[in-house]
Amino acid sequence: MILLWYILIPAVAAPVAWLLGRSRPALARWTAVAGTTAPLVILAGQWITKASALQATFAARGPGPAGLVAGSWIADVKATWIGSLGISFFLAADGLTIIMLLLTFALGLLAVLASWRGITKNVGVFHLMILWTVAGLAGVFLSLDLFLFYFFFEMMLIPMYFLIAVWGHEKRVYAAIKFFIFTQVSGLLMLVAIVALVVIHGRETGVYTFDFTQLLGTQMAASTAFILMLGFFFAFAVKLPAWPLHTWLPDAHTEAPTAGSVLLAGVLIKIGAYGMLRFMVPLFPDAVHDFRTVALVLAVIGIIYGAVMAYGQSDMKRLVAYTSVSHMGFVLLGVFAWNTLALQGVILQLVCHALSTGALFIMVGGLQDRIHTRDMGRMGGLWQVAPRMGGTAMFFAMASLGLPGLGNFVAEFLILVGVWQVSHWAAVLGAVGLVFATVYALWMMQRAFQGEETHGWSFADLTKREVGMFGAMIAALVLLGFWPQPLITTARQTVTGLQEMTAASSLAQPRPTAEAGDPAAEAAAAPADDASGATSLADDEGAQQ
Amino acid sequence: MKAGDLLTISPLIALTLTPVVVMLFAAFRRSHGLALGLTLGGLAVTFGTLFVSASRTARVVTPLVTMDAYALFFIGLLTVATALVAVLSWSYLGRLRVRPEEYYVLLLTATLGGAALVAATHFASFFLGLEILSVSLYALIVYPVHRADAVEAAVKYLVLAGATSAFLVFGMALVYAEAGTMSAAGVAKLVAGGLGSQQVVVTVGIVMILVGVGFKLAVVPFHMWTPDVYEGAPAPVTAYVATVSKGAVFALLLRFLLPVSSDQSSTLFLALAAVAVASMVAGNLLALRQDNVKRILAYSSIAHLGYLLVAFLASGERAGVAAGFYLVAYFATTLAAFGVITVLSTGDRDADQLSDYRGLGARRPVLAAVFAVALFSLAGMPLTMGFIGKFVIVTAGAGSALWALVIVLVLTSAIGLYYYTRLIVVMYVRRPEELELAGAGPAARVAAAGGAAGVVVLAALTAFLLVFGVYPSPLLRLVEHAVSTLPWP
Amino acid sequence: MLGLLWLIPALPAAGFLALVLLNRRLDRTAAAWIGAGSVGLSALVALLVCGSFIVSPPAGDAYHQVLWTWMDVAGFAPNIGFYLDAVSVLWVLVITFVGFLIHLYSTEHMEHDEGFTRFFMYLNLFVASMLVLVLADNLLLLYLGWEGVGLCSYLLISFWQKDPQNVYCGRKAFIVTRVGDTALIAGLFLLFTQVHTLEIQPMLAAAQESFVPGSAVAVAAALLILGGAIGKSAQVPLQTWLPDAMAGPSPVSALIHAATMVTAGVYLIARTNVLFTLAPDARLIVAIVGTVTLLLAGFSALVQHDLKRALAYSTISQIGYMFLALGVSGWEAGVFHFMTHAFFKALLFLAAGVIIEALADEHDIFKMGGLRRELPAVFWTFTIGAAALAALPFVTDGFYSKDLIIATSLGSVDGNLWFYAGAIVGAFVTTLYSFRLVWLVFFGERHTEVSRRPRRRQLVPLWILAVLSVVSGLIWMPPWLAGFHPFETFLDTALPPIEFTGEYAHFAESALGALVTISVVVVGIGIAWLLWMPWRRGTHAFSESPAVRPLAAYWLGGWGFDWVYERVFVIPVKWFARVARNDLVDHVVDGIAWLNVAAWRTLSAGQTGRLRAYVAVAGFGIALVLAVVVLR
Amino acid sequence: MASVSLDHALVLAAILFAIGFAGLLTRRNLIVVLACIEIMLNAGGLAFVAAGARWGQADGQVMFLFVLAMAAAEVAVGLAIAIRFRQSLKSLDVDDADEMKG
Amino acid sequence: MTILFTIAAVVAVLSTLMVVTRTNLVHALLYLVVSLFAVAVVFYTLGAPFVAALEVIVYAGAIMMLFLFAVMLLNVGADSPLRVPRLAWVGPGILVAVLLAEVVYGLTRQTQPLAGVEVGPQAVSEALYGPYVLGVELASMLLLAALIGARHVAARARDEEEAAESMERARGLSETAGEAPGQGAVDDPGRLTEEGDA
Repeated sequence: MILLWYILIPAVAAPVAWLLGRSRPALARWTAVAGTTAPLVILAGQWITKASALQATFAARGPGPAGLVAGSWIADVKATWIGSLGISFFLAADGLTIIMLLLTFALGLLAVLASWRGITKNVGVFHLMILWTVAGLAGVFLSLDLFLFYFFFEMMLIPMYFLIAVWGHEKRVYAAIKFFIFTQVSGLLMLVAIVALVVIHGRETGVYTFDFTQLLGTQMAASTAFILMLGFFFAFAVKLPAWPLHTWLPDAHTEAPTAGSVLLAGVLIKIGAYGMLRFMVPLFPDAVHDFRTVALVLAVIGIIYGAVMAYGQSDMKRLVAYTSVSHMGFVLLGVFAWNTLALQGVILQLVCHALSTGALFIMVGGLQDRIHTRDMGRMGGLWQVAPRMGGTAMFFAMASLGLPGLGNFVAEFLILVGVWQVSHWAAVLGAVGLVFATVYALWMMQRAFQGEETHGWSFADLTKREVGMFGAMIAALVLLGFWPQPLITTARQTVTGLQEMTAASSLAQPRPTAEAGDPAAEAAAAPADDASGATSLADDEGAQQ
Repeated sequence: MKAGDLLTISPLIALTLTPVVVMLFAAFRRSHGLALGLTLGGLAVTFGTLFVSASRTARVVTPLVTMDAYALFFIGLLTVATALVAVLSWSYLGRLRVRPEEYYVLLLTATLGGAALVAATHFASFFLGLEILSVSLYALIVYPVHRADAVEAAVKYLVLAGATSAFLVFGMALVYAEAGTMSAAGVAKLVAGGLGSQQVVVTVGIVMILVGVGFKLAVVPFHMWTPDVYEGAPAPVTAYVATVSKGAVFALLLRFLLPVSSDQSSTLFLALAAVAVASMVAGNLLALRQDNVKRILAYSSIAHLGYLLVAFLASGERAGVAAGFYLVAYFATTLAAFGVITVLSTGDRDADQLSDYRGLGARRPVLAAVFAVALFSLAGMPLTMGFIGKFVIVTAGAGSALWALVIVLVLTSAIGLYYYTRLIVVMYVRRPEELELAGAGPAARVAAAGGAAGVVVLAALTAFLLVFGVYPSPLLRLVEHAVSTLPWP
Repeated sequence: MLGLLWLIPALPAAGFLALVLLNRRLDRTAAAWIGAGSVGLSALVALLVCGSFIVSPPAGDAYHQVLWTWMDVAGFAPNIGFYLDAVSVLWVLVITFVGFLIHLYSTEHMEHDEGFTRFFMYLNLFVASMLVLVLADNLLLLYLGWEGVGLCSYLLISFWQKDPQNVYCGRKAFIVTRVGDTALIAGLFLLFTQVHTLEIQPMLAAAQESFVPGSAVAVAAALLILGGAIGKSAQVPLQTWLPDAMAGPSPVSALIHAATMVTAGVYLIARTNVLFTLAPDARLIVAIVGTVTLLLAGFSALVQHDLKRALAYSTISQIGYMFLALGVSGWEAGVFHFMTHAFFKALLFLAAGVIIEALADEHDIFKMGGLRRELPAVFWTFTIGAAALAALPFVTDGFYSKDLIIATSLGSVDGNLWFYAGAIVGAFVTTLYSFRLVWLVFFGERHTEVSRRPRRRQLVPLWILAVLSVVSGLIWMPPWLAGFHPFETFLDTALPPIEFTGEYAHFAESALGALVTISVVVVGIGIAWLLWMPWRRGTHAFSESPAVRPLAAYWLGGWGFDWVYERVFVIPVKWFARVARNDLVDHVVDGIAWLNVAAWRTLSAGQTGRLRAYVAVAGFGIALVLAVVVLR
Repeated sequence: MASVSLDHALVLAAILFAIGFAGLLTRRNLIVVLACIEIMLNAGGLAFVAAGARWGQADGQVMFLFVLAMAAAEVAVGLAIAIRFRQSLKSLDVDDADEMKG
Repeated sequence: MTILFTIAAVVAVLSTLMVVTRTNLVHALLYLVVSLFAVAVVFYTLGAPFVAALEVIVYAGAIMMLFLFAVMLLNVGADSPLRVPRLAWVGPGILVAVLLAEVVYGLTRQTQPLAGVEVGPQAVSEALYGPYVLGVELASMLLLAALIGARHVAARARDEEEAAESMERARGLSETAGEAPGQGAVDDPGRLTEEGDA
């Protein structure tokens, strides 16, 4: 039942924050802090108690109804919601969900802390929107019923729309509407795909249900599977953002308030990756296999295009936004490589990117609060004015260009090693992307912090609160850089479970690399882990949790 | 017609007596409160009689009318909607410079027309129901006689309604001439039997009937009147036109032309599909950069009828449920939206300019919230009934593989997002201080006292939208029960 | 004693952390003590550990210490662990010892710089990263150190970040080295996919069995590793960043761009020599790169005006020698030259630092001159360094190591005449430009006044390095001179010995071969004396003459590499960034939006408001449907 | 013979209907427009009576009665509105009523 | 009987055409009456005498009277009082004459109706009060709605608007004729006839 708390606590805290906010704004902030830390504490508790379950070697079991396919679900809640349409209120959590929830609540807390001073206008409603988004996010990561997933996927749009539209900066209305339409259209296409899947499954087995575990493994013609996969891919590619569908991100991030940008960059765009991992690939493994080359091309373009565009920006926040496009290109690479290394890399990248980009956004937000501009042309030489801010900015710039010793590098290395086993050119171009990352990171540092201080800025260096936040994030990134094992073990069962789900499809076999003269050894190097070829998927004997 | 039948058609009787009673009382003592009280009382009695009629087994009463669960459900829906409109109109009429009593009488006769339509299984009751509804609406639209745009709207509505009724009559005559039957079952058999080439006359007849229906539903070729009438007519009447008038006619269409959805290659199906697509596209596009709020809602209602047609064209009981549920959602949302406009309107001008809504979030937070929820429901956003409605239609559409229609629905509803959010932006995003700077337009001053009843109704509607947006099962079961009585193939 | 191995990199890292956390509250002396102290302690521990390693070598001549498993992802389980063998002992000793001397020097040299603490912070981080690089037991940890030193070189080059030009040079260095690192990381992917581990020793063993010598995979792996080495060690084609790196303070140039970081490439190739033995054509390419670089850099050094840039080009040239040695599988010769080069090049840079500081930041050697009497100590140490650089026979360490390389280039199994000729010409040019610096800076009339005298903490490192530049060569005497080569035996425990089995092997090993190189050096010094002492004005006029001037300018600019890279890489990227600033794809999206608005405009024009138009539209609709019904 | 003439009746109704619709499209005077609507309704009624005659049932005539009632109602309200139209727009020209457009 | 039908049909078509084409409103209405008579005759030929009679009584009688009243009220006919030039009667006169001849011929000949069977008023009333009784009720409500609607629209708006007008008129009249304000009979044809209610 704990899973329900993760959604309820922020959902309940939201109106409370609003009501309290009407009388005294400070109360709203503290409710928001409580609304995000409480579930974080519970989650940490659950993570520790369930650590043994996560550690155990993977065995195709899991609680929940018999139909629950191979997976490492450690807890689940299931109740019928709209019986006549086969929709159930089905929440389940496994290693991946725990990590994503940790991210959601941590960044929610950071978002609230980051806008402690920044937001002065109707503070109550602001924190209502933040908590509502956090509740929506928790719902997305927990739900295992496709309709419930879609419900939370769309429900989050409204608060984020208001966050950008009301508290944003100059072009906020344009950015808000663009974000709203982009996500909504792609969401609707996914809805059509979900419904089509349910109908096909219903026609085949007579059971009309939206329960993901039962929809898994629906047999259908390859072409239909491809189209449905495209429906899902379109929605997640917009959210990710993948290359051609990314144009909403720079606008939304630049115009959103700091808290909005942190939530957007930190967690919202992770839903794209999470959706692909959890739903898209397991549901249509063969279609994903056929679509792999195109996806890799898009990813690589995304990486390089994002980096070059970042280099070209004069608005600092827009630069950081484009870096997200570039980093998420790696995630797309990893998802479509679909071997254990790449997947672990992807999960790690989601966490590290959230931390590094979140920090950069808080930094830029803080800077904007101080000098009321984001245009790097008017900055320059800020290191002299605020050395501590300069140092922290340098650290996070290094994180974003993937300096070894920090989490981002480990994630990107794992992804690229995984991708190498699938296609050499993609891995190499991905690595080249790292060079471009260096270009924009250092360019940002030069334009904003180094060089001669010509504009006569003088403002206070980082406050204690900011130092605390950045310190925590720096510690997290360094820890992930040198000892990412806790995260890897937490996600291990999920990754193996995902591989298990697609074991029967063509996705599992490594693509025979086309390089001539490859010794026979290549074929022997089967997918890194020797997952037992458990062909039968539904074998669950786990009693109802 | 046996005595027992009277009980079966008791709702119609109640609806007939109520306007007469209101009229008689108005003749003796003209008091606005009394008129409203009687109207609401009458409607309550009607609602009560629904259960009496439901308990009766004998369904068919004279070949004209069948009081089955389907009819009773929709009569209930119409009655509730009329009651809401009546309450909303109460404060509105107080501010108009005309006698309010006739308004309620006409409202009740219109509802009677709607009820007759819904229960009609014969051309006669179909035609008479439609005409009672239309005639009552003529007068309602031009109720504030001193307003030039009301007169203009009424003229347009009258002439077009007259013309299309003529088409309707001629169509019915043709069908009767060829088929010899005027009952819904007969027509359904004809449509199911495939309007082959040899029965061209019947097909032409049915198409001409569809002209009459199409006009009332305001689907594309016949949609031109909608924006002008919505803008010209007083806000509560517009609400009434948008909900009861369209809802009743759609319920009738579902009953009469049910089997059209079974054969997807027939001409009629293709024609209706084309109309649906055209309505969705034109409806959404026309509203894109519109500055008049009532015209935006007019165009959006055209689009929503397009969505409903998709549900109608999908086959199977699931589609019926989808259409039924979407109708209820559409009723609640439109009533809420127009309710807000009504409450904000003044005596001499309806609050349909964008400037009336600038910064409403700050000035009237409750009304702004109601309008926002209504707009989100129109856009089909989660937490609102609109979302479940749109979802159910997509499921029905996908169920009978109407992929093209579903994709058009999805893409056009995306266009819809733009102008719905545009309104919300106007309400919330302009910071109040910007308002003072820009010198707010003659924002409609709201008559404080009268608005209270309206706001209560709006709050109830919003709650309805949200509750059934999150947990729609009970309503879905009710609609399923209602729709099950239709002769599904 | 060996158990303390992890302390060596840990101490400077601790120093770095201390400086970062206590940054505000430290005054200069405290910062100096922490900065220099940590490296000094590390040097002491290194001495102890390496001493015990040399005295009583552990089993298998290697000591492997694992701290913790870095990550364990389905079979890919690199750990944070250190591996000490002969090669890394040498590197550790050089890094810590030379590093300490430079730290000592910096406490004095950077006295008046307001970023004092920040300077030592970066230096400590650099030493820590370099130590991690050389001690790493797996390639991934090596890569961590590899990038760490890259970062520190960027931070230190752009240390005086007020001047955007310095920051530009720092960025250029980091990006160019990053290009090389991409090749290295691709190599890592290939190796891991082939042999399923990145731990160096097991990887090399597995490669030995599974790779077919000369096969595509072997060559690819070796070349990718070479790519990384080229980037870091500033070899052709990625050498353009090193001359610009001189924008950093002199101790930085001494430590990073002379002694340690630039030789990381040499260490990497030496460490993974098995891969190169498996790929003969890769070795050939290494040798070619070495030769080309040593010639190209040598000639550029000959025409430099800036003292530090001349030394930078000479560094590139000397590392070219090391690559040549490695290319002809003279692994030990390359390593030996690394050690000797570290001493005399650090000495030269530190001396240059003192000279520049003395002449109030005057870099142009033609404006110096006549400092012999003003800065005698610097004169003697600089000249010893220059002599070692030029490989003055018998008295300098450069002679022993460079001659060994020249001999190997001819006599070893892969050696051939071309490499030998290149080496000889390179030696000659090296002698020219090293003694050119000596004559121009210390002899002739004085142009600028000496404003600051070097203090004691600057001179002590100079003298120590000068002594080392003389003495360190003796540990590996050529066979024709004396049988004393303990250094070679020590290295044989980790690297394959040099086999003089080429066709000219006998001549190369013999005293006659050595005589040739010695005569080249002596003649070189003579010519240098002639050119820049008596005929100084004549040489100057000759180099200014219209025929020679373009060639000199071409060499000055580093053979036009910069010009080419600017055109091929930098400008297109800048152009694309400027052109596509607001996102090409955005225009597509705006296009769709415009389409919608256009459709709205046409449709709403259709709403004329006139009743008869409405009836007409309805009529048209009915007519259309009826036509379809009737005709179908 | 009987059915043939009945078809004629339907044809006649159709012609009258067409003329009424044409009038609706062309004439600008509101009163004439209302008259045209009456013509169309009358044609519909005629069609109904003809159909009723064919089947020999009274249904046709009953329907005509209802159409008659509807026509009367329509005219009554129509003319009242026409008067209001004249009063507010000072003319009976239907095309003047184009305040609301776009 | 078919001849009768065709002649009536021709007359109907002709008169309807004239309705649509006449510019003068009153002429158009006259032709409309003729067209209705023609349709009535057609009904008779079709064997529906009851409906034919109704057509004449209700359609021609009542509805056309409404039209003429409206025309008179709106004073639209070529701004001359309701006199119709003599020539205008010729057209409709001829057509009506033809119709009259037909009716007389039809009645005297006792010919068979076109469709063979004649559905008299008795059958119609049986149907009307049999299955269609609900229809009748609904029709009555239809007329009620129309009644109230028309009354509301046509009646004077009760608010102060006309009070202001009467004030104005009073001032106007007192200047010209010195009569007591407020009781002058409304003679402006454009004004509505009925006196505003209480």
